Amino acid sequence: MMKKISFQDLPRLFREISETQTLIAPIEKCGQVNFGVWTPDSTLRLDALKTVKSAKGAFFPQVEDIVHFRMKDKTIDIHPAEVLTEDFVIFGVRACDARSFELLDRVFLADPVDPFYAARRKHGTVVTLACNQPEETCFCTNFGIDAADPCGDVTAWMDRDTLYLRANTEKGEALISRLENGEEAPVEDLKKSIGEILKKLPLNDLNLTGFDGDHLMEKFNDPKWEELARGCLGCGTCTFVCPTCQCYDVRDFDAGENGIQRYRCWDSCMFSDFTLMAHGTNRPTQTERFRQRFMHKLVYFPAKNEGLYSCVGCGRCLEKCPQSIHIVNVIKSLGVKEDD
Amino acid sequence: MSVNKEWTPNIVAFCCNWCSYAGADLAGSGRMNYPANVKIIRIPCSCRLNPMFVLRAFQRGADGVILCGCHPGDCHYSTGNYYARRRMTVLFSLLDFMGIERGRTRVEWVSAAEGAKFAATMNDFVKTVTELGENKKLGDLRCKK
Amino acid sequence: MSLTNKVTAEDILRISGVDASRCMQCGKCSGACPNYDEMDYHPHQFAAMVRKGKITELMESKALYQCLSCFACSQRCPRGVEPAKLIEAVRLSVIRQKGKNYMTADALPEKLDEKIPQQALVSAMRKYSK
Amino acid sequence: MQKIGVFVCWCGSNIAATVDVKAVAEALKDEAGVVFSTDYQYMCSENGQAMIRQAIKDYGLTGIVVCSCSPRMHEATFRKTAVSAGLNPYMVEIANIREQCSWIHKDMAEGTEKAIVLARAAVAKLHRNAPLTAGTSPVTKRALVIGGGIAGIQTALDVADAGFEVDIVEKSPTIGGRMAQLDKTFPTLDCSACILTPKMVEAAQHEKINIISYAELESLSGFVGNFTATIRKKARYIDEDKCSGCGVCTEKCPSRKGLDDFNMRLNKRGAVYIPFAQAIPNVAVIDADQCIHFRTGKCGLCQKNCSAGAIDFEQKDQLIERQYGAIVVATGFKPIDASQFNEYAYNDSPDVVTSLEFERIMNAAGPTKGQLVRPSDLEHPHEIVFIQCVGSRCSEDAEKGKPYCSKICCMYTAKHAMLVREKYPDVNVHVFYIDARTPGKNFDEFYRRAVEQYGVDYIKGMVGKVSVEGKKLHVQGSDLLNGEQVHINADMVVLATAIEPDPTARSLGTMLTASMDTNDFFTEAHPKLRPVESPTAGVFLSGVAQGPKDIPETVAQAGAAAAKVIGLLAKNELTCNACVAHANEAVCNGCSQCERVCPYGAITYEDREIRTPEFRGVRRIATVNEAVCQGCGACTVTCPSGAMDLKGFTNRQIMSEVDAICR
Amino acid sequence: MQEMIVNRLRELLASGDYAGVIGWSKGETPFDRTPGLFTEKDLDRLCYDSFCGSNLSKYLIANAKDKKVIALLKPCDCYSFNQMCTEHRIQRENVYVIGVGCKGKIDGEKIRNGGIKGITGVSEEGDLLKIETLYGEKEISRKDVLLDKCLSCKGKEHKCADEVIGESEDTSVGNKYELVEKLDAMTPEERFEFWRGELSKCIRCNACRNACPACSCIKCVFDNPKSGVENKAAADDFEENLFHIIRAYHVAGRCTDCGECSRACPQGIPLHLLNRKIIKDINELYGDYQAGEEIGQRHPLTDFTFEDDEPSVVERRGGGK
Repeated sequence: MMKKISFQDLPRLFREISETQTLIAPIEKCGQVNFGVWTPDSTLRLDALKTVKSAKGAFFPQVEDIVHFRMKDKTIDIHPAEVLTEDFVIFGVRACDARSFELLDRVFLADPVDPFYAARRKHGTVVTLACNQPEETCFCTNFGIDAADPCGDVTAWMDRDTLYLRANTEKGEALISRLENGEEAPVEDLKKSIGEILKKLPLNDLNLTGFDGDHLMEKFNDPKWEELARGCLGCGTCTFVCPTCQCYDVRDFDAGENGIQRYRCWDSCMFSDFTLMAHGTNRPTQTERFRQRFMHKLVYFPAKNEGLYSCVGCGRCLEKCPQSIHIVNVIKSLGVKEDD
Repeated sequence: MSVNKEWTPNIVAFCCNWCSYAGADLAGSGRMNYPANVKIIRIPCSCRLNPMFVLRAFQRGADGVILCGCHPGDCHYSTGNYYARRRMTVLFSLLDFMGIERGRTRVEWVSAAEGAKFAATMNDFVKTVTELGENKKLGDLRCKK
Repeated sequence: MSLTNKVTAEDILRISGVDASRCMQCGKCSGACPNYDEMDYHPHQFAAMVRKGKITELMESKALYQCLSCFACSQRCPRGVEPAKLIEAVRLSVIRQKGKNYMTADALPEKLDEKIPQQALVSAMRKYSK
Repeated sequence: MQKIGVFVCWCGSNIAATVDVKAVAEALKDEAGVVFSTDYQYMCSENGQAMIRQAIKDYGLTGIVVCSCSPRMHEATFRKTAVSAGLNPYMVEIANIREQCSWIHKDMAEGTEKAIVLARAAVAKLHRNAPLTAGTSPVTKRALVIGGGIAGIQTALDVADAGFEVDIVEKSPTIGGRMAQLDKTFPTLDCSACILTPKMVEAAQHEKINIISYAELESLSGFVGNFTATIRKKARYIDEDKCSGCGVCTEKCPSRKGLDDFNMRLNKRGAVYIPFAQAIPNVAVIDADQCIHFRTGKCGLCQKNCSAGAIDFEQKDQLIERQYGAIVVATGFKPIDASQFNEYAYNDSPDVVTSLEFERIMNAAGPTKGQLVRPSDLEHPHEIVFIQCVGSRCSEDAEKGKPYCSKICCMYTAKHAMLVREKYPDVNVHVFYIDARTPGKNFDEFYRRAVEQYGVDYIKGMVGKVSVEGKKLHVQGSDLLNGEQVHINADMVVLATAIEPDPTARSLGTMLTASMDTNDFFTEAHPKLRPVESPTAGVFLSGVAQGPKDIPETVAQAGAAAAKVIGLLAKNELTCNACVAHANEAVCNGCSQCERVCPYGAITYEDREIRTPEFRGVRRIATVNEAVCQGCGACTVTCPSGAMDLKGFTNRQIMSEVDAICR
Repeated sequence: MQEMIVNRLRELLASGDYAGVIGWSKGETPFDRTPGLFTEKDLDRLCYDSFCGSNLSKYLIANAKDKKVIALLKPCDCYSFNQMCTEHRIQRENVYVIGVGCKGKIDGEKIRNGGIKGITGVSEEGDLLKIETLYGEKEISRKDVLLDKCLSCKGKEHKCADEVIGESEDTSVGNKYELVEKLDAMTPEERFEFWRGELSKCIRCNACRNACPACSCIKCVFDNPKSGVENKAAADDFEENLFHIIRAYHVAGRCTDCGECSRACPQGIPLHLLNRKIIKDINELYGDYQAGEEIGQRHPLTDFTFEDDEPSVVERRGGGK
């Protein structure tokens, strides 16, 4: 059942939600839009197509405590961190980010289940938002994502001054059931106009043929990696803005009297100390690290997940890489050429 | 041991081995009083003070950091304190630029003969930092008691 | 002569910019002085007496007006004391006392001496008469 | 993981009165790594040390923390204790709970709490300590003495007598220096040449001494025990080995325009000359600027007349490179230029002379054969005025002159006055002085003899002006004691000019990285306790190069410097400072920033083969010369990658202390 | 200009003396300019135009190690190049520097932030940019979308070029310390809030550091587990401050003010202001100094004079309240 709410009334709805649970939404801070906890003072930016960081942080935060140790005399107290027990809502997730949650589920909810991630997924309600104005860097269509009708517990559409919402799950239903009923027609119109634009996106027709487990060694040994990676600075921008990157590192912080805090934090396969072991690193050059990232997204992951690519075409890496090196370059360079 | 008492600042004093550490010793031999919350770390020369140590101290709960070294011209290594002087000037200015209270950092030249100056400097620095209150801007929440 | 204001060594230091305590009493100033014999106090004594605060004696001395301000003493002084400036400072202290007129045109002829430069007399008149 | 023992000292009641030492020892027991903790009345006592040794053995301690007085007091003691129990001396940390705790706090609770924190900081640091071994470097058993005056000669003789090779580098054609120019010496009035020349000969004949005359230090590298010097031996155009010093060439030389430096340029000499009769080496030298052969290509009379065939117009400067273990600076002095003091008419009359010129005039081997005559007309003078402190004791900001007392002038002036009066009782001698400074054995007696026995007219006061009046010099000065101005019509005026370091000292100081004061005297390592050492290790100071002094003092200091040199050369190797900087080659960028701030030039770079998991190949790496590094740490902070660290005070050690103190 | 450059490169590469050219190629979107090493056969991919804003000097560390290469450097990039030569990170003799003319580079981000979305093509017509988008054509003045670093342009001179191709223009506008001064004039509380706001956006992607030509350490202290301060993510506000303070301090005296840190930052943090504050301090306290002006300079923090100000000068000088 379609529901609706005018933009004018949106703050009221947000206030209501935030009274009982944490509400996460795209918020502008110091000129940049990122998902953050909404408060009545926040600058809500539902119009922003791409937050700098993806929405994955709501379920897989950049830094997260996992356990605490404390020396007492000469014994050690161990306190595992508590998993989330409170509900929250993440509002305004775009289709690409929404798909990324499914990809992350395959990692974190597979055995052994990650309790922290699982708890967040259980308590989180995802409200997605259709993309009225997709951009030239968007290429989600290649991965079967419909930016006109994203998934999630609730799907929302912005039309002039009204937000239309449709619950897709019980969690979603519970969130919006009290809203006024809305019409289907404007939404259908929106879907149609978005669909038109989506068809015109310049990066629509990426040829992903050959990016699969069968061609693993062929891709791995492709001589083009070196030149592709030459400009790579080895920073973690692409991985940290990426909705599907899921690597993390586990670190300890010695807080003196307060004991030792063990936490996990996002890691990047672009970093020189990624999977660093006692003997050193197994990917000593940036080319190898670079190859790892794309082999994972385009070959290893689909090989293990029924052909599902670990990329949702959000295009953040296209916009944010300081040297304009990204997955589209890789797909085009290593992939099958149209005229082949 | 620490019974409920009013807040006092935690001060880290880096002292060069040749002048200021000896100056602090002289303050001790002269039984000159300065607050117990000043704790001295011995470094070979004021030029050994890495800005990292200053920030580390603030992170771990220091409310003020002071560097004491030989008077310019008297450095045991002849030039160390000249480098320290520039380094600390640039660092302090940067901290100030980031909004950290100016009074929390200080450099003072104390010779081995200046026990009284050492004690007076510490008393004054503790007073300044006490007025500034707790270091909230550069602390690490994880290290707070 | 009665002085209306007490002049101290600090006043002289302030006026002259000369630190008399730097004097080591070598006497080179007095050795260089061309009018030594006419003076009751000699350049090196100015330095010594200013240091001791005996300004009143100097202010009442004849030497103040015997000094030619030729600056030989200042030029020779190895320690930068510049006695000529000290003497000048004492002189100025006298002038700054109120109500005194030290030199009149009537007194001029008896002071005339072929060895004294005309210019010295002119500047003396300018300074010491009202 | 370290096994740490903590030893809390009471220091009688010095610590125990304001610090609950038992509570400290008890609290430290809970620290990670601490396996033993105790307290004792006097840890530094033999019993206390025995307790530490026992605990090291019983508990297999890997390191100890002593909570006691300042490490400046007993760190060395406890390090020795640790060594005797088999521990590395650098596995000892001292928590200063006396000077920096018990003595400054009155409240027991406060003092105890602070003592615990200080002890914890020491434990935290100790966890990061590593055993350190001081490196060693070999010692080249040869000394270089720069300057062949009495200071250099004496140092060389003393060092050579101890059995070490010594090279004397002398910039003029002969050794002997200023002392060779003197007539008599105070206060004994014995003949300067008579006591100096035997020493010169002794040096020349000493099998361990090698005199390199007419030579200067060109460059120097290396460090204590291992200096490499390049010495430029200037071409003297005479083959030293062939020349017999017969002097025929000097007589035959037709050029007579050169001024005789040895005689203070009071007379002329030939273009080929031997500085003085007892010169060592007794070899001629050709002054190329004066020599007709060098100017016109003709003449060559000397060559024709030299039976030894020693004249070599083709001779070139020669560079000698040699290793030394120690360097002694004995560059001496020169009198300041008197021409800047024209109030004494130095520029206007040849009869106004400096004391050193007067010395030559009085010398039997001098230009007047020891006859006291006026330089202008060679007539016998009747009135002589001596002026003291010419250019000495001037204020720091004076346009001319030196701020210091030149120390020797009072005495040599008394000597001159006395000599004149003794030889020529008809001559009236007046001395203008500011203060007569005569501290020294038999010095004041000497001065009094001049006044009382020889009737020298001492006038307290200074000369204001000397003017030339006909053949006379009109001296106008003040007599401060009598309160009068004095006018003397003198025949001669002698200026006791200040002495200043030899002009070559400044550049030498730079070459040796030996520090100097604003007057260009070399600075001693400590003004009281290390007066003959330069702060630069391996460089020693002898004679006036360090500050004004007379002959006996110079000889004494020369001997002291020699003793220091012998002490150094007697070692086969030097133990270096153990707390030195070290560059971690795995992360060194080779960026040269550390090199720029090192005050000792201890850091050099080398292309080194690196094998890390990330990198294999050759990289530019900083290398610290451990024999030179003094451990200041300037390099460690300038290193952005943290490759440069200081042993004993590593980044992590200091940060551990910070953590412990702040926690 | 691109044609002139490519023709000249063809000549140079034909000599066989050089392993390639460090330059840019065009990418997928209209703004993408990717650095690469180009050999004779792929010179046609090389591109030099108004979007080549990135500073390529740092690539010479890795790419001119044991071979000779040609580098295309803009006037501002030359300072970084010289500084790295000073620090022996680049062997000067291994690089043939072609100074390429620069009249200011365009910031794609600024065009997007100006509300122009779905950009599919950009063309330059004099001072005007014509922009094709999915939603129609737009126009924007070139001056309005220059990279921030171009607004504090250091001039048109190439300080290290072996030869220069093309004209340059000084695009500096106004006082480059304007923002620093504005911050200086605030109260410490305001300054603290400003930096907290900005730095709280930091995601520790290290783009600033890795793009920075002064941050050329083989291993950064923050990546080195043995340094005791290694840190992968800011788990506390302090660590955000620490990273950026120490980074600014480590490049103090060496930073040429090339602006790559701010250009690279995905969160738009004005990191260059920290460096610029230090530069301003150094200039005012120790005399004007431009890092990278020439090879072999001794930077002010590895130097001193006896008369330097005491650190307490910080309390007296500058604005602030």
